[in-house]
Amino acid sequence: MFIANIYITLKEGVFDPQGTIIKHSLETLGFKEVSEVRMGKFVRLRLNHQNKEEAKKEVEQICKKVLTNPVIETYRFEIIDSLTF
Amino acid sequence: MFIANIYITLKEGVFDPQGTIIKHSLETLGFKEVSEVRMGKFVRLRLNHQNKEEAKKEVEQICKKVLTNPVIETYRFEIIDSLTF
Amino acid sequence: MRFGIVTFPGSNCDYDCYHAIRDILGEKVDYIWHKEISIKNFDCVILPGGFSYGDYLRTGAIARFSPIMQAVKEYTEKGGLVIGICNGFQILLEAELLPGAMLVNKNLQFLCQTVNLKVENYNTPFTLRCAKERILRIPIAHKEGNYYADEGTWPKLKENNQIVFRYCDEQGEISDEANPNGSLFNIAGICNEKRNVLGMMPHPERASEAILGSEDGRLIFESIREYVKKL
Amino acid sequence: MIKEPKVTIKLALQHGLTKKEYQQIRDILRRTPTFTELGLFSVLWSEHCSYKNSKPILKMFLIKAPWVLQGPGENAGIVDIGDDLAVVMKIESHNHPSAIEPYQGAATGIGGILRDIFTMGARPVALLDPLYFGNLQDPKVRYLFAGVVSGIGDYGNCVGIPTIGGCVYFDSAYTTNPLVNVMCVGIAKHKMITKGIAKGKGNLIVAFGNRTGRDGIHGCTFASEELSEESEKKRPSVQIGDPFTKKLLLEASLEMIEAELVIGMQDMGAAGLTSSTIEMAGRGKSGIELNLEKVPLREEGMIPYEIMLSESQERMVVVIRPKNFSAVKKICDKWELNCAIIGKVTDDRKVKVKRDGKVYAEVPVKALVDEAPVYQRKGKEPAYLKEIRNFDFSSLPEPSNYNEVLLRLLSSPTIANKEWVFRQYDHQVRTNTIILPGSDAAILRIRGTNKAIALTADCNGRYCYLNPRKGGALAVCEAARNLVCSGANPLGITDCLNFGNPNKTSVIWQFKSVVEGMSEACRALNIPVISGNVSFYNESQTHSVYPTPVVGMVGLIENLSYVTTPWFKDEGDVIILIGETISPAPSLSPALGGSEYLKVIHDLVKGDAPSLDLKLEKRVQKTCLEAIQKGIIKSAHDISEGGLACALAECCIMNKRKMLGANIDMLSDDRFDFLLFSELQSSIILSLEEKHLSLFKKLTSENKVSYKILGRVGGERLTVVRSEVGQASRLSMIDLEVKTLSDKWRQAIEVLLKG
Ligand SMILES: Nc1ncnc2c1ncn2[C@@H]1O[C@H](COP(=O)(O)OP(=O)(O)O)[C@@H](O)[C@H]1O
Ligand SMILES: [Mg+2]
Repeated sequence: MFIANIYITLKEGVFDPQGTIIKHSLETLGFKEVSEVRMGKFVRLRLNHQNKEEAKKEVEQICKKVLTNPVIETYRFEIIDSLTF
Repeated sequence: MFIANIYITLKEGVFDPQGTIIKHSLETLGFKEVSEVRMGKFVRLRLNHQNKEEAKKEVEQICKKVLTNPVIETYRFEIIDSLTF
Repeated sequence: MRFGIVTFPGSNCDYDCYHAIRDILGEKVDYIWHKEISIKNFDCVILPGGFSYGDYLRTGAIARFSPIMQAVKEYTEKGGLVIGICNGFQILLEAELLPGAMLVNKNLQFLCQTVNLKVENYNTPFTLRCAKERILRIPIAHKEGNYYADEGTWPKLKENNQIVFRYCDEQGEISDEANPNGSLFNIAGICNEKRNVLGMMPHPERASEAILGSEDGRLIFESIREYVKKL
Repeated sequence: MIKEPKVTIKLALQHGLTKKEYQQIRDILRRTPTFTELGLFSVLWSEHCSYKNSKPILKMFLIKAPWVLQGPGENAGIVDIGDDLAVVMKIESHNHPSAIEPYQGAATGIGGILRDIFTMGARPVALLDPLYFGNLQDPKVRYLFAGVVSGIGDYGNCVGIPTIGGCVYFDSAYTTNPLVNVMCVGIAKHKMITKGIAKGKGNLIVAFGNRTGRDGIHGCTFASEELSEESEKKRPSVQIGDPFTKKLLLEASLEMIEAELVIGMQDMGAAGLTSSTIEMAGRGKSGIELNLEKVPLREEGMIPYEIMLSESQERMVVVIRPKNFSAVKKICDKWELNCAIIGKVTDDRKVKVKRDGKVYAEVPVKALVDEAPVYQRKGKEPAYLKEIRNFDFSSLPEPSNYNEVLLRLLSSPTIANKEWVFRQYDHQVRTNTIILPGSDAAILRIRGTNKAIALTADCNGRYCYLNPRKGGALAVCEAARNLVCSGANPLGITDCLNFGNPNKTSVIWQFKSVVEGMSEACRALNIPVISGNVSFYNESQTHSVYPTPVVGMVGLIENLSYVTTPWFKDEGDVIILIGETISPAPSLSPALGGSEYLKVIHDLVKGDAPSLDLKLEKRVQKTCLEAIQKGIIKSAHDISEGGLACALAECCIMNKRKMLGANIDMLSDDRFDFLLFSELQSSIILSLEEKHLSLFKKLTSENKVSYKILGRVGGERLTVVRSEVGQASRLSMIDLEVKTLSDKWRQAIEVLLKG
């Protein structure tokens, strides 16, 4: 049993409306040291695989095919050997 | 200069409708080994701080006050010494 | 002629399109359930607005895997007319039947309001009845209508005249103020190179009767009809 | 699996039951209840489910009329609108969840109210959202306001039901305890109308929709407690909205009803499986037996107590004949929903909860639903009233610049245009909305007929604070007036009574007085209450909200040609005020108490609520509607917050695409500010063509309603000049470009939100 932690972010160069607005509100709230904010997604999968390599391959597929849109997003992930989700 | 990577997830025990629907579609698409999906947010901050401890304190504040609602969400973050965002 | 309207789980405007076509345009129309695997005897297929699969992952991201989408793809390859409205547009982007992607509106808010549209290409099956220089008033209702295309893509859109509608002001001027959602070049609708697939964020079915405040949207359905009848 | 604790008096108290109530339970059962039974009693006897503090008082309402098909007591009320169609409606509060998680709290509120409508066989066609917040200067309030609005929008938009109306008030009384009420309206064919009833021995109880988890256990007892810091720490009492599953549930439910598979249907809302099944058995005078091992679960190790009390969202219960199960299952499969037989209907009028054969609860249904305690609480007039009402208006300084006062009032967020709110709501989906938000009432056409319905929700809490009885009546009158101005004949009310802690004598007194006032107005105008909701405990450590009885109302427009809007239409039209005559000496009968003028310009909440004569109100509404039906009225707008001046300004600027000025001339020997800014009730501004004036005058004299010609529509400015009795000179009091008025009014909320 594995856990996959997947981090999805907007590609560099793609304008991030959410990040921009959060940055602005942080500024208004006095958090002046933040110079940039980017928003992304964090997806966690619990996998029944026995084999880590296979798990990795499948997660790669899932990211490519389903979880991200390559026009605007990139991803990275890690597979953790873990029982607790 | 530091980068903060912040991971926000729904608290354990809070039902995640988004994750549930995505799990269901993964199943339909033949990804049968995925037994649970939880959706969360991934936020990246670029910080101008000189001091890592201070950066940490500020990010803690930002998470608590702005980025999450402790009623339904939890977070964890890491501070990385980095120049590239 | 006969229109087909695809119903995905979470489609909302299928009903509105159905009404506009049957009761206002006076043409035949059927719903097509998303699990169908073929498209037969339709002159035009509509992918309606709404929130297919709740838009829980990204807009349109899950709907593109519905069985019907393979059939839609084949249908367009054979030259069939497909129009994606709002969520339908988003699905067409995700299914790569149209280039580019949608980002969240620049102010992060859902926007329900009537916009002015400039028709940039009258030479499509969807716009041939629009009078030159006439500004269309049609409502939008979306949170993710901020159209994006990368540098490898948008020059081609321009070159091929694939930009069909742009947000403008009442005088037809294209400006940042007239851009409700931050969309690239104020884009509100585009078509494919072959001109048989249109995606648009505004809802023509909401502007097809005087009682609803505008009849400009009907021009789009009437264009389709005229095009099909001439075939 | 957790071990069931031993049932003791202490545990009963922890469940919110009183000593006496616990004893009553033991007497009913003639034994100590099991843990599961204690759970059942505690939720069904809670205020939320039993209305134990409010029931005797609510009896005052008018609930009957020939067109009422279903009054209070079901999931929603129903009125007949002819053509074999009915309007189904209900309102609910989601105040407490929204206070701690504005986005999800408000979103799940919409979810809950939608279920109440479609379980009755109606297709939801509209949502409304009456909202009350503190001052927007406060960043926490801005956070709550923005979160609530986007939560309501995202949920309603996703399900595809237009949100077409509501109201928003801002006052520091609501700072820590905002009010988030949500109302849903549906349309049903008569034969589709379905009740929440379980009957017919041997029929199946089927659950469909989401699986059951440990969500919101005790959520509904939580809703009946005051907010404290403690409540934030409890197990998440707010859930994540799931509008997509709601949409599937809606379609599946209506499909089952359409296919005539359903005997009774009920949503699992507060108190989940417990209240849904037991209330159904109560209405059907039957019994039920549940087999909990059949309930689809989401979490491991759940005990019967938890399964019975879970408030997991998006679950439905339906009672069907055994032979229909396969058809029901097929519909659930189509919509990709779980579906399971979880029990059956019996005839012993008991609820029996079993799991794998073992009995966990066995209680007479009657004990749970009919024998819940009822309290006749004694109220006492609160002390603040005397002090606050005793106010001498003539001590107020008269403003030197009326233009400035008017602009400040138009930018008060309570008066300002609410487009920032409603543009975040899809108000056009289903293409029935023919008058969009931004009018006195929103209007939906009824397909297949030449009719329409008009909808509104109103309540000025400040009036109710100053004079609960009059305030209650005023809320009903204002809602009705908004409908009448739109060309509709009011048919029914759904009300949401938002109050403080009912254990306080002052709150009970306010509650009783408000209901009295509302009932008087209902009777005077003959508009029945068909459904509603009571929300107590709207207070925090420091203060309680204004008593706020929100009135949601539906009216029927018999003919599409009657549809009327508030904004001026054409140059040269005559502007008329009917109703409450503006006395040349308004300080004698001021309607200034509780006004925005007093609050915004003088920073005071004082005086009595505006005066109200129900007989006059009735005659004014009748005159207005008759004139509209005769086809002589171009625009109609009632006076509300901000008084005559603001109402006139709104008539000039509400139509963004065609703003028109007006020239007003008024006679007055008294304080002109009182005249312009008094919130006169029973007053409507009409505009019409001069040629119709004589017919109009005839109508007013037939109805014994006085009127006053105020001036004419035209130009690009709103001007108000004052003339004095016997004097030739005239003084310009207000002279502003409509563009200036419009900018202030349209931009105010956005400006405030920028902080
Ligand atoms: N929360 C809201 N949601 C949707 N529409 C709203 C909301 N608040 C106000 N509106 C709309 O704005 C318009 C003006 O509201 P309001 O000032 O309350 O009018 P009135 O004084 O006539 O009751 C109405 O059409 C109303 O439905
Ligand atoms: Mg009004």
